[in-house]
Amino acid sequence: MSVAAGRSERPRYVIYALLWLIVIVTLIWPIPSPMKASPPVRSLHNAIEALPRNKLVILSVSWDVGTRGENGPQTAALVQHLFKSGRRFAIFGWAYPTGPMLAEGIAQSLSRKYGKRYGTDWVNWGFKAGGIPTLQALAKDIPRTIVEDIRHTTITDVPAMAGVRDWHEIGMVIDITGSATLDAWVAFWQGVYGVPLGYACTGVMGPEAFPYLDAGQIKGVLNALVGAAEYEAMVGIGGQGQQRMTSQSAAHVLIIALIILGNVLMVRDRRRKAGDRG
Amino acid sequence: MEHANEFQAALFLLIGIVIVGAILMARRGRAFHVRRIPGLSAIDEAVGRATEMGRPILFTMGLSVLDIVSMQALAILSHIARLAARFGTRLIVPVADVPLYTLTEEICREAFTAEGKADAFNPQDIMFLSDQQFAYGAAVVGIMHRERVATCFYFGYFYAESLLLAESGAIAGAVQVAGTPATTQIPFFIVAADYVIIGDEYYAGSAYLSREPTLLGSLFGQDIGKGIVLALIVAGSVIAVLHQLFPHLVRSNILAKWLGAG
Amino acid sequence: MHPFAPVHGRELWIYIAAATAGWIALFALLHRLPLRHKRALTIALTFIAGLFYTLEFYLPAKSHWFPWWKNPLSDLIVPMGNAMNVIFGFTLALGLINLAMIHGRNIARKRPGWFNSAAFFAAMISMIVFGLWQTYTPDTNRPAALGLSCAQVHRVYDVLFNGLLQPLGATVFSILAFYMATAAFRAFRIRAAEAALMMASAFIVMLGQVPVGRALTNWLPAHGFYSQFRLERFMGWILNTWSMAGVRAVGFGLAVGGLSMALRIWLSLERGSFFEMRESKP
Amino acid sequence: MPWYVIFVGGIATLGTYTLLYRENSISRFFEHVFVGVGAGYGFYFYITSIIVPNWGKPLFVEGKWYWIFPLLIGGMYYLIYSRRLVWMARMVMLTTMGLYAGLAFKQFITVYVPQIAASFKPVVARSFPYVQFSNLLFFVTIVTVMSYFFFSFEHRHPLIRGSSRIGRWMLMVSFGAIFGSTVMGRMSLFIDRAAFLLFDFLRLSPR
Repeated sequence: MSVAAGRSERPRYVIYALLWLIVIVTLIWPIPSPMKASPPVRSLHNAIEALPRNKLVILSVSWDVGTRGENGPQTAALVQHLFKSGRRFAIFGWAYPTGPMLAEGIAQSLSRKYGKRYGTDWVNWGFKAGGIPTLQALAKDIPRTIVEDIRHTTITDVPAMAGVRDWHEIGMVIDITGSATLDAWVAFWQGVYGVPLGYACTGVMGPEAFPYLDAGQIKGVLNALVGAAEYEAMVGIGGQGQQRMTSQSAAHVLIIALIILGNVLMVRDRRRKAGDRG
Repeated sequence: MEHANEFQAALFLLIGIVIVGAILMARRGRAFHVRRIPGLSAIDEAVGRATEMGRPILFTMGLSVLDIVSMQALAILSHIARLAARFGTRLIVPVADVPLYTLTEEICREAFTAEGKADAFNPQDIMFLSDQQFAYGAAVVGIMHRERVATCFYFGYFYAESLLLAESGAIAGAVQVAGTPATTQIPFFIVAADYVIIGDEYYAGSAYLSREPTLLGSLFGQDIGKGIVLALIVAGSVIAVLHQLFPHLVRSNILAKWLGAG
Repeated sequence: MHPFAPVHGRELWIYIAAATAGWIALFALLHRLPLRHKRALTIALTFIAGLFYTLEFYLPAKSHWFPWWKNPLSDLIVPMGNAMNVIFGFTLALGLINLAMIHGRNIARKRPGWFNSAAFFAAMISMIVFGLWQTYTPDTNRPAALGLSCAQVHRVYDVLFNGLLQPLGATVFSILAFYMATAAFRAFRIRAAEAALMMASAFIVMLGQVPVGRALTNWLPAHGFYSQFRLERFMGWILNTWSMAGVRAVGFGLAVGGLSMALRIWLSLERGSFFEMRESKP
Repeated sequence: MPWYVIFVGGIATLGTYTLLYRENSISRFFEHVFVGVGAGYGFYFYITSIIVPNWGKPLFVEGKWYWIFPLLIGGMYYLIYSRRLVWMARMVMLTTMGLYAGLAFKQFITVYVPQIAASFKPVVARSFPYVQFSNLLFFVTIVTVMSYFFFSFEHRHPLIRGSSRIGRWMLMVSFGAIFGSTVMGRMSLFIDRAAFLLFDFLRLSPR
């Protein structure tokens, strides 16, 4: 057994090294390639542009450190669009306690570029447990459900929250997520009150979003890092998404090549065995 | 739509009554049929292969915790454990959740006892490894190589560890049978395993093997429920065609309106 | 006086103590009931709990025929949500206890790798201590305690959150990319026509997403009939039409399955030792 | 980010990546540290973000004494560790599951009924042949895939046998899309870490 295991270890290291190599090379020497936004990305962008300016946008940050590579650039792109177009937003988490903190870091570092201030231009509601019952309560009474913001200010004293009572003052909810949170927003916000819903998800969940898009339950989809890159292009800003597209391309090509190579070798082995027998 | 309209409430009531009715009928002794599921017949074959080769069988539920999905996996495990006991083949079950682990051991012990092989049961072969995804994955991979397993079964709810496990099993040359309701992990099982039980088939499979009346009745009721949904889709599509072809006769899609759209 | 009116000072503590004592007495009484009755009580409670949201949604808000009717349950949505938020807040330490028990046992029995369990405790405790500490101290240069200034407390927390939690979590998950690469070469065998169809769809999606794939079909016109065959368009069509139909059909199956599962739980029809509250054998 | 945070982060990242060579004590150490800071963060955050504002404030500041009940109910979950009192924990858990069952009934209507209505696509229509073809394919796929998931009768009739076989084929297109999209996601996660190591830790910059 040790012989077989030893032999099978060699291609493993070669493949790992290849992946490191191509990603490093393409990160340092990227080939600029303009991204064109696909229809699901464009429709999310346009839905935000069409929002009335006096309404608040909820960024539901349902991701944690594990999916930062995908959801982080998406959050950054969306936050920049909201800053740029002068719309107030609230960061809110109900799936992972780390989410609102990570998004706060992103919003903080981008706020300087746009001259935005915490409290007037955005607010962070922090994390709430309780799942769906809490989401339902949130729709009916925001100040009583949130109580305090992340800096422990009473929520009604935060300027950005002036006049915000319940779902009527919410222009849109954008679910940025690494887990199955979409159903809850559709079932208990969009489906009940008709509050428009945007969606930014990890690649694993991307294809499962399209039945919702087709039924008009969500306005648009950002799928993984590619979605972030397309959104950056749409808003007209630079960002991590576009910087990393060359590496993404290279990695996809590598995977496809490995699958083909593996299967070619299998067919060759099979032929050789058949030849030995014959 | 803060509250359901009459048509929606009626649809919910209809499907609900059908399902509950079928469960109650099954419990009163009405026998329901479950169709042949190709992946399931492969289970016996895969156990037989391990017996022939004189090598162990590995059964994993991934990161499943104690819930309805894992309880149905245990029904399948019970079937496999009885086969293994009958043929005297070793069965290894690594688990990633403490409450699930105690129940797993109980189920295996019962299966061995039912076959009259209580003394052949080795509690050491049912083990709690870790509840951390990659620590668990790496430990199971280690077992696959060390014990030279001939057959791997994957039943339960899987996350990203499915890839790691199915790859190692394929390299070890094991026959692999997988079944999971986690849609996102099915592609990896399809390319790396020999038999895959897809989506809802998983629930049907455990009902088939456990013969539990509640599950069998529920399955029948669900079939009727799905039939109702399918009938709605066909009827709605026909009305949509009529609306397109004769817009002045069929003014709008009435069925879509009843369902609350538009 | 209204029994739910706010109370303050010593009176508040008396109320809290009385409520706690009453609660404990109630459950001490219930504990003496035979298992059969406990189970009946649970069945009733489960049913009532499920009925709450069901009736709230399926009963109309107002009635045309009965002008005095108003759905009475809708007003309870907010208190219910706030209560669940807090109840779950209290239970979330359960996972922590589980972890602490596993690692505590490792250390107590000096199992191999016990120092890793010690590292677990060190990391957990310092995160809790510095997290709470930095929350309730302003970020200034005033001295806090233990010879640390307030600003230093914030810096330590920064290292724990941004220096350890973030990179470690992100790195652990990124290892999946490597597993994917080796599995692509060693395990993904296209043995059946089914797998071939799947791979064809996968290749189109993989290429259609990235610039290099899109460049492959740049020579096709951007408008008109043939533009549909540009890789990114074709991929969009697969995702939005063909694959969407399959995903939706699976979703309908899961929806009916979920409905039946919810019904079984609500009406306590589910079988198994957990649901029947049987005592597990020692 | 300050240099010391980046330095610690870089060491932690590299330490975890030693796992790629093989299971070793360094990667195991960092894994435990990760679980530790994660659990600690959750605990501290629940206290400051939920327990203090949503429970402590109404109970102790506003004097709403009945807020003691959530603590008593939540506390009952902890009885799963007691063999004698475990029934109380199960009672609370099953009641919560009952509550969620009620929510699932609502979810069925608000999530899936609109999707049923959105599935009414005209297969024959006065529109582009391209749209018609898409609608036809959609209809065939949804009907055949659903027929594959009927279990309570044998698929003997040639119509249902053919339909369910086509359904399984159609499903492969969806699974392929999920496969491709998953590859994309996993690669992004690694690219993120590589970018951190190159640009933040080693302070290189893209050319």
